[in-house]
Amino acid sequence: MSPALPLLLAAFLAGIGTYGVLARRHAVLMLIGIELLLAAAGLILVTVGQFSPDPHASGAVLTLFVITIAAAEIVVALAVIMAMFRTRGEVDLTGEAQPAAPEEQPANSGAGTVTR
Amino acid sequence: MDLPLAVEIILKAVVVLAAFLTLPLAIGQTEHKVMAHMQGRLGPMEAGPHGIAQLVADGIKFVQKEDVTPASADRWVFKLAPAVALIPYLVALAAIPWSAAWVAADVPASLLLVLAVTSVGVFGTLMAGWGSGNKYSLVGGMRAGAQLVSYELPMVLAAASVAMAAGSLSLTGIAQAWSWWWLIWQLPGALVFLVAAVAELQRVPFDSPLADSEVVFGPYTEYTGLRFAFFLLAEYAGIVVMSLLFTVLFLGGWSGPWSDTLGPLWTLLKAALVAILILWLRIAWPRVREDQLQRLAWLVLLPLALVQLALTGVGVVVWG
Amino acid sequence: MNEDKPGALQALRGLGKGLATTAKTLARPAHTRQYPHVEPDLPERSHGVIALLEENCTSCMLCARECPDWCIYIDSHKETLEPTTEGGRARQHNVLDRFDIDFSLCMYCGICIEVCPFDALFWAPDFAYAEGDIRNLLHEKPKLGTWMERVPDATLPEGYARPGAETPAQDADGPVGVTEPSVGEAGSSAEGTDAGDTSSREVEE
Amino acid sequence: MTSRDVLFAAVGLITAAAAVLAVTNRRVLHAGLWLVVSLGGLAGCYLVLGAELVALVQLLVYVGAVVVLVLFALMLTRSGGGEVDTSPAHRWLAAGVGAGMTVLLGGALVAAYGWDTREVAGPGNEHIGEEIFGTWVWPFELLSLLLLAALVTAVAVATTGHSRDRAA
Repeated sequence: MSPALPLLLAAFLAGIGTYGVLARRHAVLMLIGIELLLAAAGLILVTVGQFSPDPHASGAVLTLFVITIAAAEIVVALAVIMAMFRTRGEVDLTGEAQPAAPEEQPANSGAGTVTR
Repeated sequence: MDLPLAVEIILKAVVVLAAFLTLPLAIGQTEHKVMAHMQGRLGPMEAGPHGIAQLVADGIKFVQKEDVTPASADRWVFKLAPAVALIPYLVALAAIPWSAAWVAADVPASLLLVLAVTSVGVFGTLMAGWGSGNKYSLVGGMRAGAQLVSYELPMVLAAASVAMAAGSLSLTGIAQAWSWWWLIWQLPGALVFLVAAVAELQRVPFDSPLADSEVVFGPYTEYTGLRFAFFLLAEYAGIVVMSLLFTVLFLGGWSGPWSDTLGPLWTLLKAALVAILILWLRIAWPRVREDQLQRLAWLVLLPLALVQLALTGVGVVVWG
Repeated sequence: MNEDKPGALQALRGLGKGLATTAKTLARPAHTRQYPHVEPDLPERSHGVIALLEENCTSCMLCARECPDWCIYIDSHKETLEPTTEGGRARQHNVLDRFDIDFSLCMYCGICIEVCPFDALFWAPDFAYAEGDIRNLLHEKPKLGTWMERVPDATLPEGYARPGAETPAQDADGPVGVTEPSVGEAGSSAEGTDAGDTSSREVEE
Repeated sequence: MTSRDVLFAAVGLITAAAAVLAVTNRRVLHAGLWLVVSLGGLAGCYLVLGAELVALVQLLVYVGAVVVLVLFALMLTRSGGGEVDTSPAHRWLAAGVGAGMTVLLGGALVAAYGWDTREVAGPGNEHIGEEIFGTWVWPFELLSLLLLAALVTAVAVATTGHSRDRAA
């Protein structure tokens, strides 16, 4: 098969991911954009690894590394989001633009009891 | 057998589907009966001889019920959740071998496939918890999410230990490499896997996502009729898949006397015993509290799985 | 689980005990009785339904008045008995017209049976008298009488003979079951309590 | 066009469409669910490309654990329903940058690799395993350190706010 198809898909995913990171102001939604960017990177690595064989299997191995790093990254990012939610009661990155909804106000203590 | 590929695929799909629809019913009926007798009762007796058709009757009842979608539900998420919970187990069942020849989809890394696919089933519960628009469902869904993510780790590690011992990621290869003394060598891993499997199935004693005395019925609170039946089917199909997986990984699958001809029967027998053990736990034990549950996963099961992994590594290096 | 006070070993022992108990129960036969197929053998003094021995009732209304939810309905009228001896006085006695118990209201407290001074009400062990319509649970005196059949012998008044039995045992102070002397005595005792109040409808005034 | 091309086009289309929905959906939890579909589709793409190990790990780690965490965080912060909107101008600008990214990256990659059909010949599972624990063993070990660090960091970050709450 032609390598152009997967590469174009990867480029498209990268574009979508960029849009997601730039256009959204919800912390978790920005994370989704970043995930798509990482997915695009993984797809490029796998495609190149599958089409031009390499004795060190670098395409597949590096993709596995990317997946692992993504897991680490998302854990830290979510911890930051949780801490942010506890202190500010919202996950809007524009800050004062949107006050938290009324029912989210008492969530500070509520969320804390649920987590641990 | 030299059948055309398409015919073979269709035939296998039909067989897997039939197994998928009948085995969970058998488990459900066994649960009715075993639970009843363990509590000094008889269980269902009216539908068919000794209540053998009770679950068919239940199914007919579920079909007749109204399919209610709550007003505040997230409609599509709510409606799709049962299917998302059910289908992963169907795929997993297709990849589990009953004997060296009896496997519907013989893929090279079938262990990884089964583990990966069953981990997707979480989304059914999460979607149900969110989509119902009910606070009890939401709490239950979050409990389920936390529980499944926590127990997946020890489960995968325990499975990895067996894969390491067998030197194969294929379930067929693992079962073929099995020999009886693995029962002792892999015992900690087997225990970890069993406990984690029960937790993944959200069965007692790890049923706090569904705890009826705390959160009504957790994510399934708002479901009625056929969609609720799908969740029940998913639960029992999950028991089937986990019992078969445990059998193949830790009990040698089809190995036994005359395994050439009786292989699938041995698998079925061992899996049935494991399934009955899982049912037994539900009847005998109380529910584990949410924080105890997390503690068990991270402070007991995870170290135990790591010890098992080290043990296996040493064993493979020394005797391998 | 393992860090609780009882200690891990004890917790494990408890879990094992749970498994053992359920397994033991599994090995034993079940306690279930298949009711519609197999009749239950109830203790003979089971509180199933309230039976009426009509001959003993003097329509004194005690039961109806004591009933906490007013489910007993009694109607009666007075009749005059001609004097049995020459120059004797004519006596009056109450004749029971209606004795109904509404079992849709009855809560089976048994107070009516306790307060009945004349042994006219009994517990019978029958329980299968459900009806399709709640109004049909208002049972009248012939129906209440049929339940006398199953009233245990031990609770029956002395000298009472079941209708099926061939020879009624005529004891000295056994007035029940036989019409003539019993009516006389029952009537007199009813007058003795409060004859005017017993009948809800005054027949002769 | 081989049959593999057609298959990849189908799976890729699903992936791309789900990705678009994941970044445009106005309901945050739906966006998360579309991300699940998209990443699952990506695992399908890996399968079509013949990298089954990567596909399964993608499914197991990414879809089965990472996105579950994302959804979990959404539910925990009770922000799954509403969305935070940006202005249309902002979004058009972002779309422009995204499109530019696509064109640039796609152009460069296709120019480098071309349209001609090639044979798919990836490394087998055993080869990948040997390479991870052979050539790549040091990066692999570093990665485990990174994971440990991430774990500790996450626990530290997530619990500091909690303890302050409790003290207050």
